[in-house]
Amino acid sequence: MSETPLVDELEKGPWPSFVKEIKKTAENMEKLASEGKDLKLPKTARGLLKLLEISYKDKKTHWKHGGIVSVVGYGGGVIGRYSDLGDKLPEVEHFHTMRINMPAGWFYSTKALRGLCDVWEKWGSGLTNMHGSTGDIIFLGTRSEYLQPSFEDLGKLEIPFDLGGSGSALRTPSACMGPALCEFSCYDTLDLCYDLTMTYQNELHRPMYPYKFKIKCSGCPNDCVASKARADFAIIGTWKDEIQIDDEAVKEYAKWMDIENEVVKLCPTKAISWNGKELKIDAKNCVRCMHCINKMPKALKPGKERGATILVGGKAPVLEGAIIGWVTIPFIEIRKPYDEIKEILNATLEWWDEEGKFRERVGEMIWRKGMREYLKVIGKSADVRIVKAPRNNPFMFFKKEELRPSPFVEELKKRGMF
Amino acid sequence: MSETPLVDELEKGPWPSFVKEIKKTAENMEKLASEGKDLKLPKTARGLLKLLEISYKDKKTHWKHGGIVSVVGYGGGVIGRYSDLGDKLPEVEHFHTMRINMPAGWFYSTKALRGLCDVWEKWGSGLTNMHGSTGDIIFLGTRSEYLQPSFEDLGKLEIPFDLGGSGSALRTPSACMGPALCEFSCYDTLDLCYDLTMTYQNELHRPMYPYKFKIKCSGCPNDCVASKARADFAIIGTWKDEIQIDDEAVKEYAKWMDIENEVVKLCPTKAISWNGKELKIDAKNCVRCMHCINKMPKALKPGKERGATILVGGKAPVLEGAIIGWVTIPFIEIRKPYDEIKEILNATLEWWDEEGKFRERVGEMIWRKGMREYLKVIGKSADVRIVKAPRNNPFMFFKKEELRPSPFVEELKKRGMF
Amino acid sequence: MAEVTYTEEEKKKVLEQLSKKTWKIPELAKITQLDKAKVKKIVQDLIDEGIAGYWSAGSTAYVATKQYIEELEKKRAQG
Amino acid sequence: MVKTDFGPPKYDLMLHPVIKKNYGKWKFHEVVKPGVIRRVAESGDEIYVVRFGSPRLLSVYTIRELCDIADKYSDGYLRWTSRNNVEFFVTSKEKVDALIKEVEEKIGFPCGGTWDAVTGKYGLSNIVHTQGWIHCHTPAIDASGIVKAVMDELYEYFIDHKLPAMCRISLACCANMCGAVHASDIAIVGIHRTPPLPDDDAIRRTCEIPSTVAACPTGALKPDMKAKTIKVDVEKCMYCGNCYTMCPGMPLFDPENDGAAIMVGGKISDARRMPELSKVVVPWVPNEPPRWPTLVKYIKQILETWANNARKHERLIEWVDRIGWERFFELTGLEFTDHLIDDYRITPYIYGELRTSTQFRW
Amino acid sequence: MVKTDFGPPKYDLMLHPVIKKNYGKWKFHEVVKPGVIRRVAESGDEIYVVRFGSPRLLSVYTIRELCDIADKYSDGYLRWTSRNNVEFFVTSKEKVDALIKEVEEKIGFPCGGTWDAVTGKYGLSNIVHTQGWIHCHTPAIDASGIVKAVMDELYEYFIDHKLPAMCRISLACCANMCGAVHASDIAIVGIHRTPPLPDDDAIRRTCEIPSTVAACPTGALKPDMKAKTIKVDVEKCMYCGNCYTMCPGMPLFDPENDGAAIMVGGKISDARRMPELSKVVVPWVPNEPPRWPTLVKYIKQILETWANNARKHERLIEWVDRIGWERFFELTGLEFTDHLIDDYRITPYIYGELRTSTQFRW
Ligand code: SRM
Ligand code: SRM
Ligand code: SRM
Ligand code: SRM
Ligand code: SF4
Ligand code: SF4
Ligand code: SF4
Ligand code: SF4
Ligand code: SF4
Ligand code: SF4
Ligand code: SF4
Ligand code: SF4
Repeated sequence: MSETPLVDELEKGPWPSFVKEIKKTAENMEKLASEGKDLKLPKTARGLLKLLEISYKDKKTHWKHGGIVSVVGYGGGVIGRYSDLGDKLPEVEHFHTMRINMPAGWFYSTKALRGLCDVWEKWGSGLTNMHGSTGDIIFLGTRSEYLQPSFEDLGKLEIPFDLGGSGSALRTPSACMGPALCEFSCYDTLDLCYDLTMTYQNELHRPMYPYKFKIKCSGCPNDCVASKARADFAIIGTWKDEIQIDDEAVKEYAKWMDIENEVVKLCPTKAISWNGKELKIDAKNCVRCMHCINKMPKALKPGKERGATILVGGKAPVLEGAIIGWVTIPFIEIRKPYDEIKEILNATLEWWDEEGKFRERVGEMIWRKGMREYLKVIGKSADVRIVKAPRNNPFMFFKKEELRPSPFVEELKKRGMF
Repeated sequence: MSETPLVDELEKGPWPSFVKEIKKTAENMEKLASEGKDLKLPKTARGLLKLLEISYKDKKTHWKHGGIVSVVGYGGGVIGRYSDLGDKLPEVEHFHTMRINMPAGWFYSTKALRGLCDVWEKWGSGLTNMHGSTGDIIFLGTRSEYLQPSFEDLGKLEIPFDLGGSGSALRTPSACMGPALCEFSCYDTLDLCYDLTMTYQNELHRPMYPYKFKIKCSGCPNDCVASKARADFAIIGTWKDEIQIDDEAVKEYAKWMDIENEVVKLCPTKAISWNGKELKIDAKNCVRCMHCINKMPKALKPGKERGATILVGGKAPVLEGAIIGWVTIPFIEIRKPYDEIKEILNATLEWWDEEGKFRERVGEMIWRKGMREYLKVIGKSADVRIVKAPRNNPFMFFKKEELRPSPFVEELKKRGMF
Repeated sequence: MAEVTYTEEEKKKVLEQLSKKTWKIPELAKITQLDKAKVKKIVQDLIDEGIAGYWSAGSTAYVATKQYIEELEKKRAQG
Repeated sequence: MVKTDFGPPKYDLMLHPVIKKNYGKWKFHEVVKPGVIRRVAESGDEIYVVRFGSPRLLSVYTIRELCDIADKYSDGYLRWTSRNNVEFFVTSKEKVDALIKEVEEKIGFPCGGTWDAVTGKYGLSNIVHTQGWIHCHTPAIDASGIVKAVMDELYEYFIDHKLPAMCRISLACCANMCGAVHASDIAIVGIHRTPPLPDDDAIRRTCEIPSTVAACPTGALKPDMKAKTIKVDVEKCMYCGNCYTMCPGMPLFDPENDGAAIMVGGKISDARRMPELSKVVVPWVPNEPPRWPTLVKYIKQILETWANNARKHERLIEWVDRIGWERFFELTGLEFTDHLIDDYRITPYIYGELRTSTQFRW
Repeated sequence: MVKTDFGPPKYDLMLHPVIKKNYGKWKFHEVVKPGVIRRVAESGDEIYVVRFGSPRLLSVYTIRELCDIADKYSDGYLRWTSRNNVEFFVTSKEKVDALIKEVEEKIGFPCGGTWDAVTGKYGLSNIVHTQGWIHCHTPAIDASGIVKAVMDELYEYFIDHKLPAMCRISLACCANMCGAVHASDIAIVGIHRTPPLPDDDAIRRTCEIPSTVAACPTGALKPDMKAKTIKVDVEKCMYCGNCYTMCPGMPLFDPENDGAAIMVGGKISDARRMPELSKVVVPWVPNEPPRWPTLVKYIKQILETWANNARKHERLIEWVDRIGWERFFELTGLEFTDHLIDDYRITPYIYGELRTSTQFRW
């Protein structure tokens, strides 16, 4: 009988099996090692399988807190992991992962990938995640002593790879495929993502912040990297002028598409209309939701005055509840060398670094301090587009400078209160 | 020149002038007093006018904090008021108001009103508010020593009047005209309001609670006494079955009304449809918003299975922000002698009295303690109609009793934690 | 509901406090270490006897002895 | 002993006989013209309810005059509405116009304040309001005077049905919001803008320091035990006046800096759209007695911009739902400033999740 | 010295030549069939993007096999999507089917995971998920195993376009929500249900007491200075595991009481409706390895109830917007319990007011 009967159940069924991946790795590595190939951890994949079987039996994890020093000079990019079954399963006593910064948009050449495989076959378990939730390439499972050599080997590849972020640092920025493949992209997501990643190498590798900080770049409001929900700083492509309409192409769609019910009726602001012949969009009412464009990609495309919206604060619920990013800059131009975006990022990071509490995400801090203060920090003025609706209470703060001169104010000054 | 040039400006214009009311009172009372009528405060109305003129000049109030003992045995119903210009304007040095509990629905006979006028002409300034925001008759302005005799005289009228609420007490309940005049009323608002007022006389007159507590009764979701926003405990008529349709009457409306645009398109759930001949309402989708009924009162009326929705917590923004009442009981039958409503009210009041903080409204307390606990207090189970949407975080509490037996739970018990 | 009873001693204890300042019932219960229902009853009886009284500026209410309240009122009227 | 706890007169003592007879058995109503509602009962009886505007602050002499008229036209019965209008009950159509004439001439109260959902033509009703400088100790603005000035300007909307939907205007003279402006289509609310200036003497004489300190929602107050007074952290103060309510020694009135904020978009009824809280759209307008011209101008501007742009039955917030707040500010010409972004962290925003409506399915 | 801070390879090093040539100049796309997207550039060039499902956890040996196939069909280039699917680029239509055959046969990854807004027919994509028992120290459930069990059951929806709208499924093995389940149409989230059992020894050895205490969002922890340990107020604990993240001495794993909550109705895109957070609809399902039948049944039931009732392009939350939560619970047969009423007071509900969308007017 199999040593791992529970886990084996997950080899069945049509969906690709991660158990098969682990077994395949174990078999290959055991075989290659026995053939004399220089593999440091040929038994680790098998060990993982056994450990997993025990977890499946016990219905709980068998991993303990990590804590690791990363590689020389870095403070992150590695998640340390030890097993509480180390004595029973020494192969997985250490099972650290490395986060490798992926290329923007997850575009690879086979050459690059083979390089990665070679390194991880040699120094690690041979198991990966393509990719982690933040976007990194995850190298699953190695021992402390192999972290440094893995890293060095990665740097020596023909197409070299560096570590991504972890801990209280800037995390690996990510981007949708954008202009590489998508006709909707309103700015060059890959280039901005790459440029920011390079600009903030120090912040990415040396965790000096109150907590994590994530940047994601989506080319349009469809938001294919889920930046609104998953990035402290989301840069989402948009435009300000009218949607571009190709009337001929509209007619083509009209031949078979129920434009009235599938486009017009679903427009959230009823900005679009169709009289059977002509499609019209009331630009003043269009909220750039993308629906009509998504429905008729051959006929409609974003306007010409393109840029991005910045949303700040998106995050998961720990501690103060989940936040979908808040609009802080409704429209900003995105132009190389991206100075304006960087200025805003720098101001944000500095402010948060200075005043953020331990484990306080930037969204939580904006909530604590007020959007008004954040706007001041980034040098932007209030815009109605920042709110769903104006405040519902009159508990406003007024600055001294906003007050009229009066004896009362004089008295406040005299008493040193103002 | 007039002594009160600023205030006089408010005699101009087409809208009825409160300044004229004050002047009229002053003139009448001065005259009657000079004719020997027994008026205790013939100069007070004039005094108010002068004080107001000074406020208009100074752009600030000239009233100071009150604080008053009310009448013998009561702890409320009076708002004490002193002027900071007492030396200059002794006529308004004291200017306390009395809150008189109005009849439900503000229905009066002239006999009752004349009785009220006689009392206030004798003991007070002769000025009233018909009515205060909570609904009371407000007798504006008297001196401390006349509170008790005014009260006693009110009680001796042929149609006697009692004081309303103030302070940390139950406040005067109010009701829309309901069945007295309105065909939409789903329960007898006047009777319930009267019955509750009588049941809680003690709570109304003797302020023993953490803060104020308001009850309002509206006969249908139109909510003509604004109970959702202004009552800690709002009782709003509604129904559960289908809207009753009179097809003939619909046809009459159809002759001139644009049913499609003014009714069908404005139904929030698109539950209503009109094919040019027949009006149909999909009862499963109707949310009883009243719009179609409001539009066609001759043709549509609420269903037959009638009752009320209870919303708890409505209040103004001090301290924790404004609250529109929260649904706590989506549907409850309203039947004399109103035992179920009273049980719920009692449970609510007891809980809040026991655990409420000083100046904490019941809505704020529900927010602090959780709706779950409140539901337990009133013995109701959770209903999806209580929420706009289910919770967006997984930070749920589970009771010990909900857990499965396990060694971990055993250990918690052993350690005295459970 | 069961009738609330109390001893003369308890009543005295409450009265003593009532002459010191204006009280909220829970506070009074705390300082006298008496049950809230009991305190309410004592206070209401004292009020009915004309010894104590309510005091309120409109929004919230307090209790104290009549004497204390009268003095407070005087102070307030004078500003 | 003096009679206590006898409560208000029972409602059924004071109902017009036709109302009493048809209690709970009304069939329908019909708005005959502004101010006049015809109500028909299942029995076939009918009654005309005739509504008049009132300044709310009434002299006992005026009330007696109203009674005289009620005796003459209304069988000795009358009522007030929840928005402080007066209503008479007339059983014969012929007497309606005479009644109106007599009230308008003798008392000067205009007939109107109704609306008619059936035809989709709405009048403006009275402004729910509060005490202001007439009676209260915490107002930042007057109440009656502003209401008078605004209603003079909007008079035509009261006496006629010229609005596309219901529009409720309210006023409260301070953030306590006794006028319940927190859920009105258009609302005026008095606000202070300066922190309290502790009057050490008054504090010592008349205040209980701990409960005053505790009353501050933002934690701006600290007891100064030594000096037996209270210290204010002005950075944290948002001028709500709670401390002043608790303690006369914490005055925060500054005639030059008190004034009104304007809120819009509140709604209470469940008709069509769920209820909504009002939102601040003008952070501050100065006090300009006796007629507050700037404030009046803003109110009229908001009302008319809405009235000219909204569709039938589209209340202010429904109009904004359709056109967006961007367009609201553009059309009204109001400025969106950072004051309008909510930063009151203490609010129980849980009502974002808890339903605030009777809109249900079964 | 070792090279550091050189960053990831620049994207343009690894773009397929046709992609590089037409970068930023794509004209339109067309979903040819499930898994196959034809992209046409302004230049007239075209490329077929072919998508395959993957278990995310990949062996280096599988990656090499994918490379072999990419070398053969895709000129040596490939990519992953943001939901862990693999994509190949084929320049001639003829090679598409051969590629699919080879991947399916050699690697066993199914072609699919696409959707087509143009025709309004949507496929189900991969489940974004996390580490679970494969790697993390705080999970309440496994990740990969549940994903496998669910995807086996929903396989037909991946390889075909049978859904009325986009439906994103995600999984996170604890409330940290690395899978970002807080904004997914359907989400599985691991939850603990027991408070931590302080291990005094471990606390003394490995923890900093003040920061552990401070990490508790509900204030359930107190330092026990004398005993140098931590005390838990179990009434306040909502089992989030924050304390355990900070300190290994605060374990809260109970195999019998850990399990999953199910959330629905999240949405990220701005298409049609503004984004929304997911809402809990099933408070707890037990851990049932290896195939979690109860959990799988719930997910399928929710997905299919939605799919059978929603209109074209109507995502789960849009469907609920239309039919109401009442009907959602009725149709899915799920029970609404008091656990589902929000009582997490710490949440910044200010986003009830702050816009969370790029929906604007200019
Ligand atoms: C590996 C990864 C999950 C995966 O399997 O993909 C992961 C794994 C962990 N996350 Fe995460 N997070 C991962 C993406 C995310 C995301 C998604 C994203 O970045 O788009 C989120 C939600 C977005 C956000 O940041 O809010 C996320 C929100 C968290 C949180 C909650 C943070 C919060 O403010 O709400 C924690 C808790 C913490 O930091 O203590 C956390 C903590 C952790 C830790 C470090 C556990 C801990 O408490 O120390 C996990 C280590 C697991 C392990 O053993 O490998 N992880 N984590 C993801 C990173 C891979 C990568 O680099 O590509
Ligand atoms: C007289 C009246 C205004 C009016 O001119 O109509 C009034 C007047 C006062 N209200 Fe009020 N409130 C009046 C109805 C309201 C309403 C409306 C309602 O009841 O429908 C509200 C909003 C609803 C609510 O209860 O939340 C209201 C919310 C407040 C608040 C804020 C309470 C809160 O929790 O947000 C305060 C502040 C306080 O209690 O300290 C307050 C406090 C006050 C005080 C007692 C001032 C104070 O802080 O001590 C005012 C005395 C004024 C005076 O000198 O006469 N008043 N107050 C209304 C009572 C008349 C009556 O009995 O009919
Ligand atoms: C008399 C009064 C009740 C009372 O007991 O005093 C009353 C009476 C009627 N209301 Fe009302 N409402 C009265 C205050 C209210 C209030 C409360 C308030 O304004 O503070 C509301 C809620 C306001 C809000 O939502 O902000 C209110 C929201 C409605 C609605 C909902 C309209 C909407 O579109 O949202 C209707 C339906 C309608 O328009 O027919 C309504 C309908 C009616 C009807 C047609 C009911 C009926 O069948 O008779 C009554 C005649 C109205 C008319 O003038 O044509 N009544 N009505 C109140 C008159 C106040 C006044 O003098 O203006
Ligand atoms: C490849 C990918 C981007 C990438 O850089 O990797 C991508 C690609 C496309 N997305 Fe996306 N989206 C991708 C993740 C997402 C995500 C993020 C996620 O799921 O975590 C979202 C947001 C999800 C959400 O709202 O919860 C996303 C929301 C959309 C939408 C909005 C759909 C809606 O109705 O809300 C569209 C519009 C549409 O359907 O045409 C869209 C449209 C598209 C188009 C049609 C854009 C284009 O012109 O090519 C792409 C082809 C989709 C197809 O399969 O037919 N993409 N798309 C991602 C594929 C993930 C996968 O393997 O399934
Ligand atoms: S976010 Fe927009 S630009 Fe980017 S891939 Fe998605 S649809 Fe294309
Ligand atoms: S992008 Fe959206 S809002 Fe604009 S016209 Fe198209 S469907 Fe309407
Ligand atoms: S709340 Fe309903 S029942 Fe009461 S008066 Fe208004 S419309 Fe009539
Ligand atoms: S009451 Fe409202 S929801 Fe019901 S059918 Fe009429 S308009 Fe629609
Ligand atoms: S709103 Fe403020 S100032 Fe006006 S009456 Fe009420 S408490 Fe007094
Ligand atoms: S005015 Fe309000 S915020 Fe300012 S100190 Fe007083 S209570 Fe605090
Ligand atoms: S969701 Fe929780 S358990 Fe899963 S990987 Fe993230 S931190 Fe670990
Ligand atoms: S599990 Fe969470 S709530 Fe419970 S004690 Fe730990 S940190 Fe606090």
